[in-house]
Amino acid sequence: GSDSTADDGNSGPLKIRVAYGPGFGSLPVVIAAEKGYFKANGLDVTLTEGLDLAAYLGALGAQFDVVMGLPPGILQASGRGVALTVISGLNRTDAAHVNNPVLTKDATIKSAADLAGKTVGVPTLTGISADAVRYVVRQQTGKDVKLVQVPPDAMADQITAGRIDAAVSAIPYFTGVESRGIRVLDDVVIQAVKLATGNKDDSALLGAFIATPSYVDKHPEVATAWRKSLQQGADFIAANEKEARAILQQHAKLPAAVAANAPLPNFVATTSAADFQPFVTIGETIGSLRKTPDLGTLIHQEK
Amino acid sequence: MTTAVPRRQSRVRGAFVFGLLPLAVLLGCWQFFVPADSRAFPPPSTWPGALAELSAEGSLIPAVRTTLVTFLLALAVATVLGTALGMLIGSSRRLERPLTPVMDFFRTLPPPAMVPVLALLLGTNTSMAVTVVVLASLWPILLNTASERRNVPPVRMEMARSLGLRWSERVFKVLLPSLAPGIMLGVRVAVSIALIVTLLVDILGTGEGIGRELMLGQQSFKPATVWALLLVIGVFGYLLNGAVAAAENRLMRKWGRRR
Amino acid sequence: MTRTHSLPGAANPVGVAVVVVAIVMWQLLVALRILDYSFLPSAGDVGGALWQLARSGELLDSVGHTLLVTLVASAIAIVIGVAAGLALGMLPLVHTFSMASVDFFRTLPVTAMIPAILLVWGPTAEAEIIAATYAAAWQIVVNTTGGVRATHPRLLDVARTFGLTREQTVRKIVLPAAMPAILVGARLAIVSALVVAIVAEMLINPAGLGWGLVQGQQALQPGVTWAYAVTAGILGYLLNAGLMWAARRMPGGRVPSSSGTSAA
Amino acid sequence: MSVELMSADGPRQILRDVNFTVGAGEIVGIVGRSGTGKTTLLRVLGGMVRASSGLVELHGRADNLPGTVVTVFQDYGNALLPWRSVARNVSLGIERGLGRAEREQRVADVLRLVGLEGRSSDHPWQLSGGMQQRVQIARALAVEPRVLLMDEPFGALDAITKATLQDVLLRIQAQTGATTIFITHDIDEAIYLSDRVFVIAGSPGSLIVQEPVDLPRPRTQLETREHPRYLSVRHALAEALREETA
Amino acid sequence: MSVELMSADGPRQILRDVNFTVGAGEIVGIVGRSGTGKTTLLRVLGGMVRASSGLVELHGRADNLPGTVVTVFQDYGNALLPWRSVARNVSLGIERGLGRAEREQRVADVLRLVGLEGRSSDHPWQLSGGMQQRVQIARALAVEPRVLLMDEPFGALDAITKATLQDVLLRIQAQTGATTIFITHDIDEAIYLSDRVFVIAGSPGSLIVQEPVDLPRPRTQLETREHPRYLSVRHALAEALREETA
Ligand SMILES: Nc1ncnc2c1ncn2[C@@H]1O[C@H](COP(=O)(O)OP(=O)(O)OP(=O)(O)O)[C@@H](O)[C@H]1O
Ligand SMILES: Nc1ncnc2c1ncn2[C@@H]1O[C@H](COP(=O)(O)OP(=O)(O)OP(=O)(O)O)[C@@H](O)[C@H]1O
Ligand SMILES: [Mg+2]
Ligand SMILES: [Mg+2]
Repeated sequence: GSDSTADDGNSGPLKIRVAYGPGFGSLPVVIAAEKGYFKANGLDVTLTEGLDLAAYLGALGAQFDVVMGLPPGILQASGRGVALTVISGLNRTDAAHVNNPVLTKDATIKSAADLAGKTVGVPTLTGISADAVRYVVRQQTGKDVKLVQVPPDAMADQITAGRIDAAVSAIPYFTGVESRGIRVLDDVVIQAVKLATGNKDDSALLGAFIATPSYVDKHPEVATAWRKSLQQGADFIAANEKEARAILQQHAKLPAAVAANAPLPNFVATTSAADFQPFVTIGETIGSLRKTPDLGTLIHQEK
Repeated sequence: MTTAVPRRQSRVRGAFVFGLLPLAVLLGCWQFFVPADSRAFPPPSTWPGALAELSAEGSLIPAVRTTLVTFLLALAVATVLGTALGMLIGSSRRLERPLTPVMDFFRTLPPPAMVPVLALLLGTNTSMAVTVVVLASLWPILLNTASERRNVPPVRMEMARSLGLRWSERVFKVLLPSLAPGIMLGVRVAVSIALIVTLLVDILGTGEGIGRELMLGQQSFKPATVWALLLVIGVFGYLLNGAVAAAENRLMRKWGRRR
Repeated sequence: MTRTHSLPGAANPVGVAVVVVAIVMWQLLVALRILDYSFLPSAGDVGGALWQLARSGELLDSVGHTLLVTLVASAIAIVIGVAAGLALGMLPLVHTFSMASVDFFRTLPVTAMIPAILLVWGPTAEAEIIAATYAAAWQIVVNTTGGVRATHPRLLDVARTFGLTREQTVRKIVLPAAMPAILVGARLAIVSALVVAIVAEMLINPAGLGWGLVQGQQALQPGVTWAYAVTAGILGYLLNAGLMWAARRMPGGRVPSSSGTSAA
Repeated sequence: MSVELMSADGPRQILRDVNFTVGAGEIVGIVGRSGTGKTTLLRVLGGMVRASSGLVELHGRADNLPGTVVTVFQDYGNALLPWRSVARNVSLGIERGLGRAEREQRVADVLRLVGLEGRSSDHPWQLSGGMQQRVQIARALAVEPRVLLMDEPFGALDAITKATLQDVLLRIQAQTGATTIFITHDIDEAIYLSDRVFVIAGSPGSLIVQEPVDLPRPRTQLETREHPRYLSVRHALAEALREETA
Repeated sequence: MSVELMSADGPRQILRDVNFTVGAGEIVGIVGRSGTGKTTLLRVLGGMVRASSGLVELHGRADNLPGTVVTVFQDYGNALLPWRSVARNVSLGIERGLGRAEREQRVADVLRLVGLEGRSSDHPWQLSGGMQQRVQIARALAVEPRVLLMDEPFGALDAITKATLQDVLLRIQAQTGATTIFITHDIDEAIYLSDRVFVIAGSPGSLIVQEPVDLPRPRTQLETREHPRYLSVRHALAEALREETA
């Protein structure tokens, strides 16, 4: 594919179409666009923001060149034979960067394991949080948990109204819920990853970007440039948190208090097969992953 | 309109089967012209397998049951409520004018936006699901009934009053049968809306039922499952509408309205 | 007894009063903490958010986008739907060989097809229009078919005796006779188009009211979310009123107020 | 009493200062040109239209007991229920109160009276115009009303059926003593049946003549019409109707 | 020609072996008891019902040119378009071909003929029964048909309006030479208007009498009815109708 690079390479930056989900997690993308990192790295990026990541993944290679994905979804798609390559990571959760805590008012619930038999709200029925809760409960109690889809912003209300026993929240929706008498428990995804790796790992990849292998073959520079841009974005956030938060506030139209105080995830643009291994274990255990993809070829290797 | 009665009957039955011709043609073209490894449009021959897989997991039957219960309950409530309200609104300008803006407003609230609110107020249970579905599928029945009500010849109601029929008799013996064609039309439209919204509530609200399987299929990249489920839903809609259409046909024949 | 049927949409003080009462009730329920949810803001908060959005011009942009999509989709749906409904209602052969398929296709949830639509048309306004048109057209098809088939046989005798051509019969007899049913279909269709456009905006094409709703959610600003939802409702009402207004002004297409005869 | 209805250009007065009293058991025929307000008058009497001034009293009461005043409508096409068979259309007014057997008997009886005994399971749209009108008459007779209002009841019938039904009406009325008010365009019919004939004329319509018909009862189609008083009443009515036109 | 229609219990023969020829410009009145198939016959002639055996030819052709054969229906209540004003109902058949001014002129003319000149902007449900029927007649006259079929056209009208419209019909027919076939329950009307009177009788109905009425034209309400031939025709027809009952 070096000939095709020559095509576009001479005539300015490469046009790529990217789709991603909105929110705190994708801040580096916003920053990279805002600060011109994409352009500086030779990419002319058209961004599409939207909720249905699965639909975006389905349109990969047709309507989009690069899309955001969450590890369980990426593994499932790959296992189903969708040709894809992970070209970058995005954000991570760890003890210092709690992303998906369990919220509850129920005094009997002390940890995720106590959710057995309870009704638990999750942002989407197939996402990371759903898989994690189900896995933790299954591993620790052998029982099941009833999951219902609740928009994250309505979780606190649903708990208060007694409609659900607990919920798995996400940044920034658990900011300030303590004032309403809701307890914020541990991050259930970290817990699941710990269980899945026998406590070897206590941090998890939350988001990544993928492209089709043929696209990466044709434009080998894209993966590198994309990763570099995101890393620059992450670095900028680390160095200029205030400004980054201001940009986020501007972009997502957040109230000042939320933008200033909500915790930020840990942004890391690189990733490896090891990041996906816990999710393979989780997926296989709870039955959401039927065919295990080849992790060796899943991650883009720079040639 | 003369000797058509026996033919009419067979026409109805014929329509029930032959009416699937366009669908069959579409599926045939799909099977033969879309590449077998298409990611978004897997050929129909792969669908039964996907369905069998789902059924083997034991999730198909309970899902169908959940969806059916919500759907049928909601459709029944919507029919009764829509008919009653439509009758009121259609018979009185004094009621119609003040209610129209509110109704048009609520009609437009997208069900996905209603689900969280009603989940808050009612909980994520069947009654919430039924409420959402009723709120979405009520309108065709209500509007069609109201429109039909305005078209009932005044002589007919005067006749009923003149014969000394009681209020309940006037409603059940004269008014309701007069409105039946409109109600039927409304139900036919409502059936599909109710089914679609039931699936939506499966996803957003109760997290059970065919809607959930559909979304799981979609999010875990099993397009064959998705299309197979759509086929199941479509067939269900087709059977249900066939039943409504048969009832409607019988009715219209009695009315002497069918050509 | 007057049977002149003036349609809603004209100045309607009572209707407005009911809306005002509803808003006041809402405000009271929240103020008295009977409804005490952060997710359910008070009418005042929503009004404030609405005002903010209006001032910044965001509201106008969103409304403009969604309105355009809805109008285009509704117009296409009405044209296609009425034509198909006439064919299904008047031609027994067409009815026999496709009504069951119509019943099949119109039960398919658009939301499930949105990914497929995205794949073909991309995250664009066209994709939204396609989805909205798909959802809206069926309602008109079914209502038109029903209305046409319920036309009183004597009216068709009249058409025949005056030697009206097929086209004239449709235009002068069948369409006006079915008009009440078609109008109901159109009212349902416009709302469907609007709702599906909003859902498509939430899922695949970030623009318009749907995306505004999502952003409100993402931004922990229920006021904004509700401001967009309320705007959607108002838009629905106005679209309806506009439709009825247009129907009354259609050339030669006075909405029949009574299919029956004189009470005289 | 006066009546106004809405028309394209504002309210239009239909009836002006129509005042009369009908005795219990009396038969009154109303004649008058097309559009003078005869149907409207009957609608006021039947409680279907409110008079803009004045009131209607039945036995000194302003409200009707259900089933006591029954109307046979001019527009039979819309007054029958298309989804009910002939028999079930006729039984509509007597389904409450009456036992099943008695009801079926009564339906069979009135259908025989109007000559439709063989058609009880047909639907209205399978009947000829005249038959539909007869179904309507049978339905009214079935409830045995105290006051019977009829709008051109025999207009759609041939001479023989008409004569038969006229005599049926007279016989039943003599049995039940029902007060009967009917509209007709046939002066002969009006005289043959009535105790008094009213002429409505003008626009807005007013009651210009209340002609007593003091012919002996029981009446017969042949003898009554040859009675000298018959001819003089006929003359007076024809005069009144003609004058109005001139 | 014979006709069968479906009833509750299988096909029922309505008309049997009805055969006749009507000359161009002729006026034929059809009389007969209620339910003998007169309306059905007219529907066959108007092409609304297909005969189960036999055929209808117009000037030697089996298919009608549009607008040449026009029917006035018995149930005026269902035959008028409720969403159109009186004037627009009347113009229904002449909206093609005719210029706007000429059309409006013609509508005004026929409305004047039937005495409804002031009601052109009203809607059908604002009219009395007789007025609605007149609108239907005006609508048929407006197209100036070559064959005019009328089902009890003057049944809902009072004597004076009826006489007026009868003369209007005769005058127009004389001008246009339209072949006219009408159903009536009024023997006098049948004779006064027709060149021949048909009697349909029995069940299934058959054509039992075709009585020529060789009265001179133009006819007038007073003179014609005193003509000796008038009385003899009337006698013959009354006989035929009575016999059938016996
Ligand atoms: N609903 C209505 N709205 C307005 N005007 C009406 C209405 N009903 C009747 N009219 C008018 O009232 C007048 C009297 O009508 P009505 O039906 O009482 O006449 P009628 O004497 O019964 O005539 P006919 O013998 O032709 O039936 C007519 O001019 C008619 O147009
Ligand atoms: N659509 C139909 N289906 C079945 N039978 C019918 C239908 N229309 C009419 N008939 C029957 O055909 C016979 C003749 O009806 P038709 O209407 O021709 O009578 P008619 O001579 O016009 O009577 P009238 O003077 O009462 O109007 C009747 O017995 C009637 O019940
Ligand atoms: Mg009248
Ligand atoms: Mg007839």
